[in-house]
Amino acid sequence: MSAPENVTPVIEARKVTMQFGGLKALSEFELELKPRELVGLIGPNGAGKTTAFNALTGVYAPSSGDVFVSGERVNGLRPYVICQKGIARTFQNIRLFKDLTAVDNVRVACHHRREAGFTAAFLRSAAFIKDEASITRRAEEYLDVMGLAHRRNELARNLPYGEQRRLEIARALATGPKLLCLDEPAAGMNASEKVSLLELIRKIRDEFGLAILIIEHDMRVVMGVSERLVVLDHGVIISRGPPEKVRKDPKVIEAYLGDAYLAEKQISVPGEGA
Amino acid sequence: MSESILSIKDLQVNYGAIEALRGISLEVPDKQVVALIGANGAGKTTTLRAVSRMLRPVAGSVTFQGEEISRLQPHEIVARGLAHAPEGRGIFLNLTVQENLELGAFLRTDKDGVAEDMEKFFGLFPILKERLHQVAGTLSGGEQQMLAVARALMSRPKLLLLDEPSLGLAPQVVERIFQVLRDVSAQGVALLLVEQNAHKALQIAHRAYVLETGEVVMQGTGQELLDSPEVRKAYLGE
Amino acid sequence: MTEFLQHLVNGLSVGTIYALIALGYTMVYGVLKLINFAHGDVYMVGAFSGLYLARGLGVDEHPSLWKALVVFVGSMVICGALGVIIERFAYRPLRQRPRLTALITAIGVSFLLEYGFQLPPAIGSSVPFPPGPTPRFFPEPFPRVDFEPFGVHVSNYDMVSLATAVALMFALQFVVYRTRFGTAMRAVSFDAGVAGLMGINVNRVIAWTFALGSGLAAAAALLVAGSRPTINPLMGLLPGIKAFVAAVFGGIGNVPGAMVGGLVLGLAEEFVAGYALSSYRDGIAFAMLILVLLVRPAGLFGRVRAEKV
Amino acid sequence: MDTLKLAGRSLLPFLVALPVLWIAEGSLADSKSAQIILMAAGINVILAVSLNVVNGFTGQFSIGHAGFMAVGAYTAAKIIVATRGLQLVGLPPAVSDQVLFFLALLAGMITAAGAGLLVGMPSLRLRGDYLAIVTLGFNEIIRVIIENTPFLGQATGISGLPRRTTLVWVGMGVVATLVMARRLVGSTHGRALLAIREDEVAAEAMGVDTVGYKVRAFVISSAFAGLAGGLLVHLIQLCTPRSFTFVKSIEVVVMVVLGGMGSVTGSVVSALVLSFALEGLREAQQYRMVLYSILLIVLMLTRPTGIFGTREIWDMLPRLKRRRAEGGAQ
Amino acid sequence: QQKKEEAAPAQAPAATPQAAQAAPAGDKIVFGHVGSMSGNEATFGDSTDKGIKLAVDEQNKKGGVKGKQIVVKTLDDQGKPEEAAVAATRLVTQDHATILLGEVASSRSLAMAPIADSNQVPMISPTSTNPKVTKDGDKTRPYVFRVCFIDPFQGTVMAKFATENLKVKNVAILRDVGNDYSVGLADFFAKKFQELGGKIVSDQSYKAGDQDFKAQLTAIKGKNPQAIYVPGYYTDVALISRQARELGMKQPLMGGDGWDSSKLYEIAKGALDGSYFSNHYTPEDPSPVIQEFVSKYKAAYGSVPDALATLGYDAAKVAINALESAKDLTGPSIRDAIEQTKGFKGVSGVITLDADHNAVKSAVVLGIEKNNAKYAATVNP
Ligand SMILES: Nc1ncnc2c1ncn2[C@@H]1O[C@H](COP(=O)(O)OP(=O)(O)OP(=O)(O)O)[C@@H](O)[C@H]1O
Ligand SMILES: Nc1ncnc2c1ncn2[C@@H]1O[C@H](COP(=O)(O)OP(=O)(O)OP(=O)(O)O)[C@@H](O)[C@H]1O
Ligand SMILES: [Mg+2]
Ligand SMILES: [Mg+2]
Repeated sequence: MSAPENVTPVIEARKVTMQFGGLKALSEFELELKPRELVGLIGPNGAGKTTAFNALTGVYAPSSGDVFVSGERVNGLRPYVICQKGIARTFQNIRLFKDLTAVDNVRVACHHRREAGFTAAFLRSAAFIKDEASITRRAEEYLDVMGLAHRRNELARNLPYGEQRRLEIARALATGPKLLCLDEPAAGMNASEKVSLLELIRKIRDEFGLAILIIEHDMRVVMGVSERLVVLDHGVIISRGPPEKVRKDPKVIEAYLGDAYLAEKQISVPGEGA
Repeated sequence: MSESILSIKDLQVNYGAIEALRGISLEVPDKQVVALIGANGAGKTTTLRAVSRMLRPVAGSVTFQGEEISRLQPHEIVARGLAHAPEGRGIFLNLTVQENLELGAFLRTDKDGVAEDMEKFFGLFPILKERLHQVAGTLSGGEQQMLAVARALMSRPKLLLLDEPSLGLAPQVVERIFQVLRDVSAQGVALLLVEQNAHKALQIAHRAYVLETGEVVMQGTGQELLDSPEVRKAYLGE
Repeated sequence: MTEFLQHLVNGLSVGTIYALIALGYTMVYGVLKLINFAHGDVYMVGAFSGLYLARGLGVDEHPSLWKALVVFVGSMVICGALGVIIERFAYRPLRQRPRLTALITAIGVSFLLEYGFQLPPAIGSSVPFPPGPTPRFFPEPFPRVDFEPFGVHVSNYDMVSLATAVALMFALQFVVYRTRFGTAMRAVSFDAGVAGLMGINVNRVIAWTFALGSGLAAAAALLVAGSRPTINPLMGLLPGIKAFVAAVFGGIGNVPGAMVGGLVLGLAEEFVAGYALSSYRDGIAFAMLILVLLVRPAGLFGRVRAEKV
Repeated sequence: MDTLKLAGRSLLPFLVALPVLWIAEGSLADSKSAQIILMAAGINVILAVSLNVVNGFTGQFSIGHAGFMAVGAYTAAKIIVATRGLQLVGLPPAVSDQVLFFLALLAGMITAAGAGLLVGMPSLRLRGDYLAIVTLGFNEIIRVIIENTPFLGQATGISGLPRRTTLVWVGMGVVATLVMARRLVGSTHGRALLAIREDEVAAEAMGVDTVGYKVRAFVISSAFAGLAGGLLVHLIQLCTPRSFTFVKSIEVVVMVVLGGMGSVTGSVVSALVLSFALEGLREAQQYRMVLYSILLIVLMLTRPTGIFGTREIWDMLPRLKRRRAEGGAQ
Repeated sequence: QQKKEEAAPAQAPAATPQAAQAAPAGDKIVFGHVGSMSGNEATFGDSTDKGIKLAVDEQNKKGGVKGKQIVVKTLDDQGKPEEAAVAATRLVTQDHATILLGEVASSRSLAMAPIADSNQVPMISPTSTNPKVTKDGDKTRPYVFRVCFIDPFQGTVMAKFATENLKVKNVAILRDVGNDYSVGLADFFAKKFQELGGKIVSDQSYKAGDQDFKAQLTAIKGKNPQAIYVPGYYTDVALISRQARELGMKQPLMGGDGWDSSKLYEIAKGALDGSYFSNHYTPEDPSPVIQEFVSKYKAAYGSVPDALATLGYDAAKVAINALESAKDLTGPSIRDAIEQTKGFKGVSGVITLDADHNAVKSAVVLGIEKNNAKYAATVNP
């Protein structure tokens, strides 16, 4: 592992189980991310990857097991609290605030880091004005990082798909997270767009010093960017480790990659990684 | 070139002030696979939606089997043998998997044939059989995509419009989907395929078009485009 | 004991009214996710078309079964047609729009019917059209018979209404869940655009749903007006609201929910009025409904579907 | 110095509005009907804009606004009745009356806000039509309580109230409501509300306490409904449950939707248009509401997103818009 | 200290500019009618308006008042108090109405009264029976009058009748909680009835527009009263009576003038036989005023007048009478003239206005037999 052993992990999942009626979508899920780690979560469709995200971010309260954020137990807390503790995410199906502008989408996420209170907004106190200015400045920075500065005042719904994806990441970053969870960020992009997304994800990690957990089906992306992989199947972890190892794990090939995949594709990854 | 089952001429679509399609023309030869590739926002989805009349074009004509269909209602177009698996899957999340599949065969009257087809698709997508009576809303992303493709095929279309069928699918399933598409095409169904996975799409395509900001900028056989340096750079990430 | 039973019967009888109206409400809602505010007024139109037909046929003087049938079917058809017209001109143009937009045209249509029927008479003499604001007497479509088992008064109208409501509930449930049309309805309800791609004629499904829902309103109106024979242009307002409450309470869009919601509301009102304070009736009935909703936030039969993200 | 600036910023709109309103009132002194029509319309503006905070900004569906109006109205009316003949020490009678009226309105706002909190806390977990039923139910419960409470005058209500509401008072109320609404949307808190409207799950995931914010929106909105109630009853000098039925609530919903959900100026314009249209049609008697309903339908069909959609009036005027954009870029 | 500005104009009538404003412009006299022409209570506003217009037409045919023709200007208030206030203001200041007529319901009249006072335009309410309408605190409102008796009187009438004529001891009440008229009558009835030694065994409520009253009736039935007092409008009473009979209740119902409409009998279909209600007059009364009015009304509108139409007619008549005797057409003079109304022979009885501006007149009690109202008794104030 890349991070030193004694650092408190940003997130820890211990025996997290999610039960939907008779379906155990996730069972005894274990995960630990140290600061600045970049981990990939892969597995066949319906393996429980998104469910794992939901359990970590408070969308669902785990049926059993514990989730710790920076050592603090957060089971059953509302998502906004967990978010404020430093976990941010994007969604598999884009969930932007469609009728707000790009900059407002990001500003919403800066919301919980404001300083002035509720009444200040009505009085327009100096603290409030300072607050707003700093929120706006920060939001613009995030837009800039994601290459969306020129879209500042466009409604989110009018952005092309790829930019919506990036805007969602910018929004998640604006919550000031220690861990960023990306649910299939490259879906719907073509190969070239994926390459630039890859670079972007690395840049985010380096610039903001975050841990990143990424779900992705495109092996070029996920193998290229992740330091470690966790593989889920039917809600159970079937393999974990560095990409080179996981890629060759027969269980993973059988359940997920398929033989054809190996035969057909030379996995070439641009940049460092491979 | 064999006879076209679908031909689009000078199709224009606007969203309010946005010109999404600025007069594109393309042909889908009968029983062949045509791929439509392009960057995000190029207008691929819009093209498919205009063909199946989910939205109304400003100008241009769409001819299906020699008949002008751009004035028909979506259900009338379906009745003529055109199916559309829309972007975002368009699964009825409130209905069960079975009901979704039955809706795919809404206009069919041959009960036995329907049941037979259903079994056939369970062979291709076993997970659907497992989830048959589950509400589709609880399916994972990939399961929903499989359902969408299976459902579109349930109408036994002559032409199938597919909007990013491999989106969000595990590599193994992507393989399977493309295999299915090959099989389907081999059985004589024409395909108009929109894909971000350009590599795979061009491999199975007889013909392909490249769309950029609402215009066709390049066309040729699948292989021609695969070999084209511009395409390789812009869409294959090389 | 007799008094309790009598309250029970009364409560069921009132609840049946709400249920009958709520069934149509919930149907339309189920497909369009539209609070058809005008539903109560279609109910009112149902009563008036019944009145015109009954007067035209002379039901007052010479009642007979076939006349009653003509009145029933006739007003259901009239209301069905009215529903289709309303849908075509007031709701369809707004189908792609946010739900609340159509709610406003629905309110507009509701006002139009209410106040339109209140206009001074223009044509006809004995029962002119529009009927104007004065209440009118509604002739019994079939003769009333009162029973008195155990000292409890029940009329054949109550029984017919309840039986009709229950039968309709089962019939609707069957239609929605067991027929092609029902599957189509549910598909349209979820996503009309994609439903079209399945070969479903979306406009027709919606039009038929409206026709069905409005026809049901007419049937309800005749059963109610037959036993509570005063009708006026604003008669739909309160039952409309109550039926809306009943439908939501049962879980809006849910057919048995509308039925049970209606009955529960009727019984709640009855027992509050009968045993507690009748002047607090609406308040207490609402308070109870609110409490139940706080425990079951999607109504009695509605399932809170955790949104899959 | 800072507090001075702060006071300046928070009071500026009122200081500007006051002389304007005085002049307006003075110039309309001869036309009482114009005054009362304007006041009634102004009260509708307060109602529509405040309901827009819940229905438009936050995307919730409340149809019980008249209930909160009643709470504010009865509180204010009771206070005015109780302080009849009371003169605040050191103040001339006319001034004393005005101060008392102000305090009564304030008290009305506070109790209405309290009612908003009471209703909002448990019920805002409900969505869409379920919330609608609860708010409608609350409206009915308030009515029933009033009708059964002799202290509140039952069905007759409280009559013989002094006429305290003037054009200036209504005008200040409107300004206060507008300032509240504009400053709210223009703040990070307002954006939190809009985020809830757009996508509750995403808003929550982005650190917005959705329940907390919904309750806050509800409380603020209720407070201003209470203000409108207080103004109304001291305009017509009568406080009866008939002024606060669910029909009134629905009228306000109509104004909000017609103006455009979330558009403050839209609410203002539609409240004015509908109020004046109804007034203009008054002589049509029986045909009045028929024409009004046709107007509603036609307006909605021709402008399906409401008069201004979610935008504000200045977004619609291209030149103004450009200037603002330039200003914003600096 | 209190009520400075409200009372001020009344004390210095001639000096204020409003006095001049109230004078009619041109050669027409405007009667401003505020009525519920649409909405829940449209039927009441409609009847009243017809009554008023009949009286005015008659007068105009006779040449009008002081050589001027009268125009009736009706403004709709949809049955809402706040609208009534606006409508009254408009009539007074914009249309320069000489006199205000209306409203049917006290809740709206209460909203009009301050406007009449502060603008010095006399207002005559045809049917608002709440005592507060002509009162401002303990003082009588100078410009507000009515031609009907008030709740305390009517409630008393029925209480007396029940005790003395019907000899009943136990009575149940079923009132319309949302209607001040109904609540007022019920309260005053109960008070008097108990004073006379009777007992109220059950006091139930309903809401106008309800379709079903069986819950309340069943509860009442359990108490087995000798009669039921239902002071509501005919729109609801007809159904109440039917449902009472359906529950096997045979007790007589009793009510007030809100019952008076031919619709009552049309809908009740005999269910009310044996019941009694207090009213302003009896249609059997051979007095030419009444018979003439009924036939004229029928000729004009094709229907039998109800109490609201009758009182609307009387209100307009009282106004015309005052205009004729007033020394000029300014508000204060007309006000003084109205105040002098004594022994005026209206359709609804002989009207004398007392110090509180209420009509002092006798009430009749009508019994319903064979679905028809028959004179039963006269009760004097
Ligand atoms: N709310 C829910 N109710 C019932 N079942 C659910 C729910 N959410 C998820 N599931 C089930 O849990 C399983 C895991 O779903 P999940 O969305 O986590 O898959 P995934 O790994 O993200 O797949 P994909 O790669 O296709 O997105 C699926 O079989 C799904 O049907
Ligand atoms: N509902 C809409 N309203 C406004 N603009 C739209 C709408 N839908 C699409 N557009 C715009 O039309 C253009 C074409 O969009 P389209 O969805 O057809 O692209 P696409 O090629 O399918 O892209 P993707 O690969 O992202 O699916 C884009 O610029 C997009 O922003
Ligand atoms: Mg997933
Ligand atoms: Mg697309």
